[in-house]
Amino acid sequence: MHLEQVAGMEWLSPDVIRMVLKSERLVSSAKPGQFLNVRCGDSYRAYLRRPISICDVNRESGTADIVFQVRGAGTELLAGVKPGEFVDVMGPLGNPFKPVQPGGSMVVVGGGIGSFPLLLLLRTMPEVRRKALLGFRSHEAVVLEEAFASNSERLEIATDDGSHGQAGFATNLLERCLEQEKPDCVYVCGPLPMMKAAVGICMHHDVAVQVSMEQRMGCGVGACLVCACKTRDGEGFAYTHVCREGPVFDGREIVFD
Amino acid sequence: MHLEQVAGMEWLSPDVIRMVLKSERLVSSAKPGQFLNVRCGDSYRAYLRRPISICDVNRESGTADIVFQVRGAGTELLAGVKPGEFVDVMGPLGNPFKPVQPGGSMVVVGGGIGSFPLLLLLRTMPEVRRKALLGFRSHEAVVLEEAFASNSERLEIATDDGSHGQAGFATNLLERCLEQEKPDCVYVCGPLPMMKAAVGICMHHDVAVQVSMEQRMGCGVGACLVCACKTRDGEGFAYTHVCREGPVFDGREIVFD
Amino acid sequence: MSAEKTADLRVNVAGLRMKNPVIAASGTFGFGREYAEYFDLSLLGGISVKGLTLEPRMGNRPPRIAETPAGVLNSVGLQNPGVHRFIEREIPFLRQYDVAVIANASGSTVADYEAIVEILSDADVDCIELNLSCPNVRQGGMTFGSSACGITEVVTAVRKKCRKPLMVKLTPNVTDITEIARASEAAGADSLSLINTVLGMAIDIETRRPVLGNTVGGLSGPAVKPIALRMVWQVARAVAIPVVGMGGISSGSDAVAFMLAGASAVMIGTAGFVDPMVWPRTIGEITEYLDKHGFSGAGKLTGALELW
Amino acid sequence: MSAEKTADLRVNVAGLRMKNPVIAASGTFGFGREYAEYFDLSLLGGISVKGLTLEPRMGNRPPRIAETPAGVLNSVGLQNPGVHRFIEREIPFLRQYDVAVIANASGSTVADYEAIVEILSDADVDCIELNLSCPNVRQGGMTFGSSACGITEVVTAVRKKCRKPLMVKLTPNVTDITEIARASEAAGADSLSLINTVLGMAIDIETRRPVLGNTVGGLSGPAVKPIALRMVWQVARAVAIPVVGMGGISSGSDAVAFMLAGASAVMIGTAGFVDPMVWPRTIGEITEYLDKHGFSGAGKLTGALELW
Ligand SMILES: Cc1cc2nc3c(=O)[nH]c(=O)nc-3n(C[C@H](O)[C@H](O)[C@H](O)COP(=O)(O)OP(=O)(O)OC[C@H]3O[C@@H](n4cnc5c(N)ncnc54)[C@H](O)[C@@H]3O)c2cc1C
Ligand SMILES: Cc1cc2nc3c(=O)[nH]c(=O)nc-3n(C[C@H](O)[C@H](O)[C@H](O)COP(=O)(O)OP(=O)(O)OC[C@H]3O[C@@H](n4cnc5c(N)ncnc54)[C@H](O)[C@@H]3O)c2cc1C
Ligand SMILES: Cc1cc2nc3c(=O)[nH]c(=O)nc-3n(C[C@H](O)[C@H](O)[C@H](O)COP(=O)(O)O)c2cc1C
Ligand SMILES: Cc1cc2nc3c(=O)[nH]c(=O)nc-3n(C[C@H](O)[C@H](O)[C@H](O)COP(=O)(O)O)c2cc1C
Ligand code: FES
Ligand code: FES
Repeated sequence: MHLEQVAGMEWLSPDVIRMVLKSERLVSSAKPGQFLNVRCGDSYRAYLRRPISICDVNRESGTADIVFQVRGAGTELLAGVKPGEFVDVMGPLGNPFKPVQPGGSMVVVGGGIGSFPLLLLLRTMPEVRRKALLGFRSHEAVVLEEAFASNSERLEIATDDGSHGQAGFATNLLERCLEQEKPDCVYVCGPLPMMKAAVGICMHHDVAVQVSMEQRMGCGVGACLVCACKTRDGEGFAYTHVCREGPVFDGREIVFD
Repeated sequence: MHLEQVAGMEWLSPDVIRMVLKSERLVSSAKPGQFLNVRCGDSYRAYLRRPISICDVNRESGTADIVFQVRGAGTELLAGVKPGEFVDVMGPLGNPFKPVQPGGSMVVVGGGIGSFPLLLLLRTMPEVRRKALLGFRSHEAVVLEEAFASNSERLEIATDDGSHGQAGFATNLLERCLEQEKPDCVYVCGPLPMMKAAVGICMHHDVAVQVSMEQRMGCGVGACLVCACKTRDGEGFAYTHVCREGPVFDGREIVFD
Repeated sequence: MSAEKTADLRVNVAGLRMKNPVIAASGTFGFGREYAEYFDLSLLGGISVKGLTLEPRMGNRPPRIAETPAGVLNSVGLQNPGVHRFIEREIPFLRQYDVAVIANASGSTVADYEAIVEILSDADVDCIELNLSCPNVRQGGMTFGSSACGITEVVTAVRKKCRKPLMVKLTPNVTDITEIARASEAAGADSLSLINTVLGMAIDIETRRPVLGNTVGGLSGPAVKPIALRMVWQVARAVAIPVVGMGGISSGSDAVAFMLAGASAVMIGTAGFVDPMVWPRTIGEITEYLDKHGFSGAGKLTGALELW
Repeated sequence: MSAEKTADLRVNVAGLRMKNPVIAASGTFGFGREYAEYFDLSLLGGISVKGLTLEPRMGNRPPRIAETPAGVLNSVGLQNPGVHRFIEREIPFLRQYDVAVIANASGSTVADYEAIVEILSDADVDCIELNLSCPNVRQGGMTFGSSACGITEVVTAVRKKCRKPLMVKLTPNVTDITEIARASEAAGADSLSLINTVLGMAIDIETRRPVLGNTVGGLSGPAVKPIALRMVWQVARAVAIPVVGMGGISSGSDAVAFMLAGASAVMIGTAGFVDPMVWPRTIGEITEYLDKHGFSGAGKLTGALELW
């Protein structure tokens, strides 16, 4: 529990907002893939904290950004916070993405709000050849395009309806990409079906893949065991916990069903 | 349910605040003794509405005031409302004080936060000789002194510790007052023991007395029957409802126990 | 889409026909008079009136209400003017509106229940809702409603006298609600309504006394919603008769959840204290959901939950 | 006042001695490791560890948590590494701290319970808390904890094997909690803890599925507080053994209310998800209350409620 001051709030699309936190603590500690567990005020309408990925950090301004979509009660309350006010966050929590060696190459594949944690990942690996493949519902849902463009050598965008970039899914972009070249690692974050498909494609092309999983959380620190995710365990499976053992996993470990 | 805009918020003491509502509707409809049932935001921490008396109306500015003490979750949330924002109120609700004929005389006896509804009562009866006897815990708790002074011929204040006005209770002031002259009606609002004592004194001096009762409320309109107050019923008693049959009662009707 | 068609909201709960599935819950809506100042009562599907007894009752000592997190405790104790005054004074008032009238009836003995149901069967009401579950009356409903034998005894007796659709209201304060539900069905209930309030308590740590004059009271409001939803789901699977769901409903989304869980109609109580417009508004919100998701009628929602 | 004296916080719950009455509730605090990063575990009176079974269990399918008004539903399903791993790996960790260790034990059969209690009796724990009430394991606790016979059978059997203070944890999902409490006492429980979670359900109306992978789950958090408080009050009056109260406690005021109602100590669970500091903070808030109101010790609060 740290009270972090909000330095800015900015709508990036009709339902996605960026919250800029003034926090040297986060700037110096946040690693790509980690998340904050954010308290959405003290209303009993959103009692639990909400897990939100760290999307970006800016050393010059001493700020860390989280970007989130307004979906239910909690994110709605959070979107109402005003600059100057404080939010109560736990974290950075969870395990970060494992990096690629300098000089290597990577591809990030993001679906909708799942793309946010990938930005910080790109930003922290400037010595790596980086490609970003993002999928969104439609033109209106596209956010952070410039930020991704300026932190990768190549950015491709797909939209379900073709209203921006190519028509189709981010996984179609990945498929085409892997047919041409094999990066050292693919990093995927997005809706479950998309991650499942992406991991399948990577395995087919025998490319390393890391995924960032989502699950409903209680404590956020590994104490309550609610955030279970099915992982391979010998011939069978086990329930591993997203908040503590994840959110980043080796894509091959996950049992998607 | 009416959304009324807050025109001003002003602390009158460390824990008593005045909320000024810009509302021609209230100005033209509010009668002394009536109350508003106020929603304190949509947090489930203060789910029920809070009953608060209408303390004053101002025709020139088109505003109505409520004055309340911050006690628990609801009044705390309400005290955080900012000018320009809207509050959701039901009312004016309940039965008002019955007036004294023009040319007559009245005494109001208020204890602490119970004094607030009496201000509007004084203000609406300028053609009546008016005396105000108010009791507070101590000097710091005294509020609205000028307003009461300028709306009565005589204002006396008692504090428990004698730190302002006379030492003692408002009922001591009432006792002395009735020994000198008998008004047409005494109006009492305050803590239960004080109202009980005041009604006893009035009955002893054979003076008409009206009291404004408090009770925890659900609906505020007479539908749920939770706001029961013991009233005489032949030889026995009945449970009458403060929100609908009150909050103002003939003091003799109440069974204080 | 051309010619938008709005879903059919009508429901028939075992002979209780209503133009929509939203009913004001007993004890929270008086006899309708107070809220008639806020909206047209004809908008509602039904009104379940304040719990009636043979003789007038004065109710429990105050305070009768306490606020708890997302909920409310009450200990009204069935204050009511008696069934005769209801018939004389309240039915004529209610009949000015196009709304189903449900008479909520309580008693302390089986004979009480028989007598009040006999009287109400001759009155102009659309349904009798048997309250066997009010936790506030010491020798009253609690004993009957909290055991299968108790339920069987009262409902069997009442059934013989009852010439209206008979809805039995269940208390949640039991180990196995399905057992109670099946006993009610077997004894002749036409439909079931649930949940009544959950027994609870609040303490004022400054005075070191219970907040309620009656020490304990019944919990209602959003806090109980997950409990109510679970029970409605269990009961709807356990019996063949229709179920009316309630407990913490405060929006169309909540109402839809109860119907998906198996309710044919819903009642709303406590939420109306906070926002009286919740009753009519919920009807609109259900309609929106039906239209958006392509349900042709409210009845199609009932039990449409898919399990994992 | 001169020389301010701070109240004595120590409590002795039938042989379970603790330096203060605040315990982390089972299943919400893991084995303490995670929260050791947030505060010194030695501040706490006790820690009730994640529910243990003889063999490791992998728990229920996700999602395992749903948010409800002022509450939380969970359906973890007793995921745990088994009692042996607990003894090997977790007890040594916990013994680094000056805090009472309560082993929360579950099983599916009476033999399971006997076996685990026998094992734990030889381990370095301060108390065994028998979880007969977890609503998530189909053939597990529910059956035992929800009837007086079930309770009697398990507790009688376990009592013979148990060489530690034996605390029996009660489920609220019963008609008469005092009956269950008395059966536990008669069968040899040294103390009782209550409440476990209330069976509930949540539905996602967009997917038209239950939110929980297990369909139903256990409700905890502020929403259940009035229910828990009522049960603690009822049980404390019904038995002579000490009672540990829980259910929705999230502040010193809440803890004091439970103690006034008759609890000798309290457990806090769900509130810690929202604010991990609730555990240590509550201790301070209880102290303040005791000092402000002139109670010389925490024990003096127990049952100090005055009725109307
Ligand atoms: C590790 C992690 C990182 C995330 N990062 C981001 C991010 O950067 N930006 C972003 O927009 N979203 C992110 N999410 C999803 C985000 O947590 C949910 O959208 C959010 O919790 C929804 O809350 P609500 O109040 O809007 O919705 P409600 O439906 O009101 O939430 C009800 C409950 O369900 C939980 N819940 C609902 N949807 C999800 C979900 N998809 N994942 C986990 N819990 C959920 C909520 O936390 C809450 O407990 C992340 C989730 C995880 C697990
Ligand atoms: C007709 C009427 C007029 C009132 N007028 C005023 C006024 O002008 N100014 C003012 O400061 N106070 C007034 N009160 C008292 C005011 O309603 C309570 O102080 C307020 O409800 C406390 O809410 P809370 O959230 O601060 O306290 P909490 O203790 O958090 O409230 C918990 C619950 O108890 C109820 N409650 C607590 N104390 C009282 C009380 N004394 N009376 C009724 N309900 C209570 C609350 O409404 C709520 O439902 C009036 C009460 C009534 C009945
Ligand atoms: C103040 C109050 C009074 C009630 N009186 C009755 C009653 O007389 N008869 C009855 O069957 N239920 C009564 N109930 C229970 C409600 O009808 C309903 O079952 C319960 O409140 C749950 O629904 P809700 O959460 O929407 O309020 C009462 C509830 C409240 C809050
Ligand atoms: C995620 C979660 C897991 C739980 N696991 C257990 C358990 O293993 N054994 C047990 O006896 N109780 C378990 N409980 C119940 C709690 O110990 C406690 O009885 C209940 O949550 C009420 O307290 P609270 O409202 O403070 O959380 C669990 C509760 C939660 C929320
Ligand atoms: S959220 Fe509690 S273990 Fe992951
Ligand atoms: S508050 Fe509902 S009748 Fe008075």
